[in-house]
Amino acid sequence: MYEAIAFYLLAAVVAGSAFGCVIATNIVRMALCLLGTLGGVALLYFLMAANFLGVVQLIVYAGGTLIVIVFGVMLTSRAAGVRLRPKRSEALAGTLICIGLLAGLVTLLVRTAWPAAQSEAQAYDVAWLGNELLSTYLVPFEMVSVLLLAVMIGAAFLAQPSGKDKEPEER
Amino acid sequence: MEYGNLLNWVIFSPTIAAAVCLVTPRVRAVKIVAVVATGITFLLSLGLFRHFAWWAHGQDAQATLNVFGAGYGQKLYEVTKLTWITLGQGAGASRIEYFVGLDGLSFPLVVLTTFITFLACLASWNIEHWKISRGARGYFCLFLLLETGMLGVFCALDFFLFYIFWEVMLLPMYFLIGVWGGPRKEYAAIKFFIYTLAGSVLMLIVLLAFYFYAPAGMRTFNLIEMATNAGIQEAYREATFLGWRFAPLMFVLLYIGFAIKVPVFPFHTWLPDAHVEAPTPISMILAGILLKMGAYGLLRISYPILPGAGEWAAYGLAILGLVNIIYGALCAMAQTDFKRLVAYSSISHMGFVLLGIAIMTPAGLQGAMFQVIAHGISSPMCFFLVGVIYDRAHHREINRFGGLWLTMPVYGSLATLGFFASLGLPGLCGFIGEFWVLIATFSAPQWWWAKPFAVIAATGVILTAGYILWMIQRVYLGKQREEYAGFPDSSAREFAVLAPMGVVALLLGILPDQSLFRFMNGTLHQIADLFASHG
Amino acid sequence: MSQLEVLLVIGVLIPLASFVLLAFVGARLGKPAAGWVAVLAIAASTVLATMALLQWHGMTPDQRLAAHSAPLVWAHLGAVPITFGVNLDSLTLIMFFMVTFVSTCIFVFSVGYMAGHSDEIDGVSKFHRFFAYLSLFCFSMLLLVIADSLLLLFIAWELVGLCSYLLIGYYFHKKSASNAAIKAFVTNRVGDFGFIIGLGMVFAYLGDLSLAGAAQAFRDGYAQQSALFTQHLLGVSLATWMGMLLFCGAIGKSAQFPLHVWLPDAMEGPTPVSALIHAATMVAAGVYLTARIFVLLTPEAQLFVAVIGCITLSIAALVAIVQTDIKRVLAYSTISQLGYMILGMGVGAWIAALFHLLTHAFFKALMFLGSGQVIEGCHHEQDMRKMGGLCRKMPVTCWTFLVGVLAIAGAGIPAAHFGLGGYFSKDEILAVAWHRVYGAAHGGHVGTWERGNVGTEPDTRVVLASYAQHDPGEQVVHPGHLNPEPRTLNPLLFWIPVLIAYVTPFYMMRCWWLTFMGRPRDEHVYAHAHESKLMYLPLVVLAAGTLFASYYLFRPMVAAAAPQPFLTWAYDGEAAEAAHAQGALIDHGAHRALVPIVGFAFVAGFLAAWLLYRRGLTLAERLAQTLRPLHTLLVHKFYFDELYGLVLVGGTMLVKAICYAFDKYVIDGLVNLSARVTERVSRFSGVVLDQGAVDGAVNAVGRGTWELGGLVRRPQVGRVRNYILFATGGVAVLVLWLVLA
Amino acid sequence: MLAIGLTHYLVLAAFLFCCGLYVMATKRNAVGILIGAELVLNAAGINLVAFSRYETGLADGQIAALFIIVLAAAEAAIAIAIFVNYYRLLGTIDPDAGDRLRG
Repeated sequence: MYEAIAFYLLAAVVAGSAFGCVIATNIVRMALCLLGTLGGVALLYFLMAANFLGVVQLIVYAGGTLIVIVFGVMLTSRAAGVRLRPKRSEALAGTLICIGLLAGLVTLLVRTAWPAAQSEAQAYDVAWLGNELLSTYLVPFEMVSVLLLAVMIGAAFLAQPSGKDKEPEER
Repeated sequence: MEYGNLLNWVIFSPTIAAAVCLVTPRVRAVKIVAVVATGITFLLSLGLFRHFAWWAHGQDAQATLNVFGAGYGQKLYEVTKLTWITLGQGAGASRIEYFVGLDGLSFPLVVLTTFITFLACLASWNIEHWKISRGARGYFCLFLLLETGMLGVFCALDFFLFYIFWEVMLLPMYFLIGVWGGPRKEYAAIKFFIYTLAGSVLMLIVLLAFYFYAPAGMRTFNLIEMATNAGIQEAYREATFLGWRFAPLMFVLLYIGFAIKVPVFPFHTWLPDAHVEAPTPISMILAGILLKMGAYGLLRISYPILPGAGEWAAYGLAILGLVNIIYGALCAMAQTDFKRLVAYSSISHMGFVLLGIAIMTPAGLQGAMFQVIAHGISSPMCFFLVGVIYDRAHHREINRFGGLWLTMPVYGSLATLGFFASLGLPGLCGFIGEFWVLIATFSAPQWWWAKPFAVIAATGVILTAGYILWMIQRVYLGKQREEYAGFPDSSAREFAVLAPMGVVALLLGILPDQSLFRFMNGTLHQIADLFASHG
Repeated sequence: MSQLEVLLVIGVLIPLASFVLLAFVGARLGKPAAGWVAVLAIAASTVLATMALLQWHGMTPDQRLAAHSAPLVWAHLGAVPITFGVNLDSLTLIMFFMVTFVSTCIFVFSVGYMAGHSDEIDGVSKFHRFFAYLSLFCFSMLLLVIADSLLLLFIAWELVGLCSYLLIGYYFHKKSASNAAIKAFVTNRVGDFGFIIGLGMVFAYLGDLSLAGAAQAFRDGYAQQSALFTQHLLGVSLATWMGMLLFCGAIGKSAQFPLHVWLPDAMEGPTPVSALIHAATMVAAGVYLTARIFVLLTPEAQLFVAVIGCITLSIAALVAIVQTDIKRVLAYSTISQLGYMILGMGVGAWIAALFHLLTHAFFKALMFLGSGQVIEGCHHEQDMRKMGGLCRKMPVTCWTFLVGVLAIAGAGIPAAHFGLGGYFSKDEILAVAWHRVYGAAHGGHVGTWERGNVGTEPDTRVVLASYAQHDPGEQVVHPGHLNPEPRTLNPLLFWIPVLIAYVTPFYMMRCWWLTFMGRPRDEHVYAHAHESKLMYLPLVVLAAGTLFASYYLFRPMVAAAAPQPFLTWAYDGEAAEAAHAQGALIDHGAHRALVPIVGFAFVAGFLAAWLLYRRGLTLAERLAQTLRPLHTLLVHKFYFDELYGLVLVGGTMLVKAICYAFDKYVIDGLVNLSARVTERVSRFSGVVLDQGAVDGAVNAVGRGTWELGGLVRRPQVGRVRNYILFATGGVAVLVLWLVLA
Repeated sequence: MLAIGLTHYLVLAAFLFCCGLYVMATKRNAVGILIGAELVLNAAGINLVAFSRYETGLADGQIAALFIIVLAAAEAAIAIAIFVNYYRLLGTIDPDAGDRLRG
């Protein structure tokens, strides 16, 4: 019962702020709406007993990614104020396609008979997750860490001033 | 077989150095790394002397037996034998091996290679002043890789491995000529590449044929095994290939492959072009070492494995040797480009090697191998001598020089030494090889044609004197010319490159036995025994 | 090594050390010092040579035999060891002494000569180089003398050739000098070509390159009638070929016909060099070689040697008559005298030829140094037509030169058994020739003596004689040359040398008279003429040697070393007695017969020269006018240079041009053609086949694709957003299709 | 309706997904596209966790979601870096301006 109430509340928040993203024309507002969505999704994770994931969602997404996006907005701020509205034809086509897709998806989802849950909901604790991560999923874990390293270097490289101002590497 | 790792260090320390060069920041540091690496490789290769302790043998037959073993391939030093690829399964499986080792045939060539490469590396020191001086790092990396390739060819005792090293050596050479060469470098590089590649394709065919024509269960790429296993020898003798007798056909294919490298008469035209366009140190290596691979291949692969075919072909091969001697000398006489002249003289000198090998007697093999080493010393010296004045005058027209001995007395004296060594003056290295080959040819009992051929080959002696002295007259003698009056004498670096070669040339000429013969005679006699025993 | 051998080896190595020293620090030593270093070195060698000579003199035959030590193994040819050692006999010792002694004189002379001579070329001093080369030469020459192996001899042979090349080309800023140097080296190489093949034959048939071993094998081969003696090529036995080919080396080095052309040109070198190398020592090495290989020469080969010598001596003497350059006269006279020596070798006068070699070394060095003095004194004027009357300005040179002229002319008093060196040595050669032509045929073959008790020499190379080593009663094997029969020689080989014996005094007197006597013909030259003190000292020493040393020192030493069979053809005095003691054949008749034939040839020659030139050149020029064609022929030296230039040099140049053209256009052309063809084929297959047929089809497809692409391209607006929209649309369609399915 | 099951979550995620797609397709601001992508990724995350919760009961879904979060962060960092360069190069943030590669 409570779960249902909580779900609907959170779903409203998530869906609402996502729709806010859709209708907003100002980029800053879109970012704000995104914050709502992300927070809502984090709470949904708690609701699904994925506590650790919820925390990570909050910290990394809401705390990290969003900050990055806001920074991006600010760095390109001269253009931020300019309202770049989509063409009407595009908006129309987008709307039609998306609604069509949503309709199709929902139909499929509802129509599908999902098998019953195999196990009861249980609160997966962090220790268990950590064990899994460092045993069964060790290789992907390491790959991801390498990826992060590459991203870090890549981002730093991309962000540095362009070629012509560079020091010549060698004669 | 005595196992050991020293040879691996010798072969691969240039590779390690090449990797170090890649991450070395400045050109000067790269040069230092390269010189030090080639120097260390040279010193390491000197360590190989301990197996051939010359003070222990030479006169005494028992001592010689101890050092060289009782038969071909029975006593190898610094052997590494690792399975690389296994073909087939179970008992019938044969292996491609990483099999390197040293005997009297390869040992002098390994030391020669490290020695000349070291000096050539020193000769590259002024790379900044070349017309194409960019990418010095790449130059030295390729240079060091080239050294690994060359050493590998001389040490490999597995045909497959031999082939791999042969190709490894080819590519760096292509780039070294094609990138850092003279005005027609692309033409020269492509000519070199296509010629050599054609040769290695033929070698590949033979490689496969050798493998598949061996009786099942005995299939191998082991060169020693192929030469000494009676079953394999029997199979090669009897087999036919598309209606042709197997051995002669393979011999011819293999011979063409090696002949291109030597180079033998109709396949020689890549050589003058490659030499002329290549930068000086590369010419040194080309003449000093690469040409020797053809001769080495004949002695390591063609003749021990197919001795019967060698006898079958002796007449033709001796004729080719003669043509090389005479024709090369005549062409050299016609040259006005200094470097081209030296290049053609190489063709002439390698003719003696071919002749010495073709007659298949121990004396002939001795002479041929001595000529190989002697030419490996004298021709890089000549090329460097040409390079020295090219650096100053920026042209190589013989007729535009004159009086350089007056302008550069030290250089002039060294040049005289180098060119007289090439001319075959007694007391210098060139003489021994030519003399041994001539006398061996003359006294080879089994060929009716040997005596007239020796007479014809001896005319090369006159022609050689002619073109070398004529060249010396036009370049070094005569009145001093004003445009060259300001030339500085040879620098300390140039002296450091020339003097060791001069000293070795003298040493080889005066004490041929102590300096060379006793390190290889044992193996050469074993190879000659193979000829005798095949029946 | 025995003490004697050590002495000799050190004597050889000292000049080498001097060479090394001068090569490295010579420039720092400076002008006179470098020269004195070289003088000191060669003087030390001379002292050692003298010591060795004295020691040898005091030894019994057994001690001499014991003084030999086993040679050292140098290398292996195949499985045959090549050994080098010291060839210890009295010929070696006396040659060694002669070379060092003459060298010392010439070195001293050179110090004065080169100091006066401008040795700076374009500001670069080469003084020390001169002495370095000279030292190297002495080393090589001494090595040649002591060599006991044909190969070591050949090595030294080439090294003296190198020194000759370097010294002829000493003034290499002059084109003529470097040309002469090349000519000398290449001509010698032509001779060496034969020599090498000869060595090949020695190795192939005799299996040993050492002199003693080869001789031994030769004898054994003869006894067993091996292939060398039974096989023939062009009607000549292989043994003969071997001898002739080995002799080819001597033809080159001793400037014999037809390779004599280089020696006159070699006078481009400094005069001391001409004296040392191109008169006294190196050119005589050919004779020395012939002496050493004498035991390998068959009668036919000996005849060949004799004919070559005969041709050479006559050609050179005739040409010498018309030369005007003082050094060239001497050069041609050298060739002519070498011809005499070779002739002597050919007719079997082994001792006489070597005796002549030694005396010739002294008097020819003397005359060359005298000419050097003249040239130096006259400021490099070499033309005798501009000289004359120099006797007053340079008396010492003049009279010492006259000693040389008398010696070469063979002046002596026949009845009194007194004369200068040339008198004995040349007459002895002629006497042997006379015997071979007209001598009384009597028995008394050498065959009766036995090995071991003959001569004073250890029997190392004296092997041929033992052909006759069999039981006394048996039929003697007669290879012919062991015991050359009298009356077997063509008379021309006697009469031509006799004729030339008249010509020699003529041209030598002409040379001396034109230079020193008469009236000065060029006031300028005469005014400047002067004599240098340092330089005439060696002249005096050499003149003394010419006067006194020859007969009493050289002759016995040479005779003691002779291979036994040829003692039969040695005449005169002690040698005859020695030979007699050994049971050899003596023909006193030969010497007596010669007295009226050539005994006074020198008087006739001198007289003719004096008559013709006593009033200067006018008479001679008139004579030349009368004999115009002959004169022209002689002035052009029988056109040998022109002939060789045209045929050999021109021929080689033509062949080389053809060869290179062949290389460039045919072989390389083929290579490039094949590349071109490959390219063409690929282009044909590329353009015609591919583009026409295959590509036609492919292009049709391609064009269709292109057109289609043009259509499809429309939506490709390059906007990311639109792509997303399209993708989304696609997904939507898929989903809806799923839903509806 | 009151018993919250898998379908609920999936429908919500589908909505979120469609919103994200729409944003990506129509916003004429590069950062907007990024925001759309974040929405799409969140939808995927919800799906994964929901499947893990209601179907498998294993950790794999959560782990995958975790990686998605990490990837999203990485993607954002790179994307912003690219956009900053893009802006510097073209002076605008309009993705339509970057059509140089257009055929």
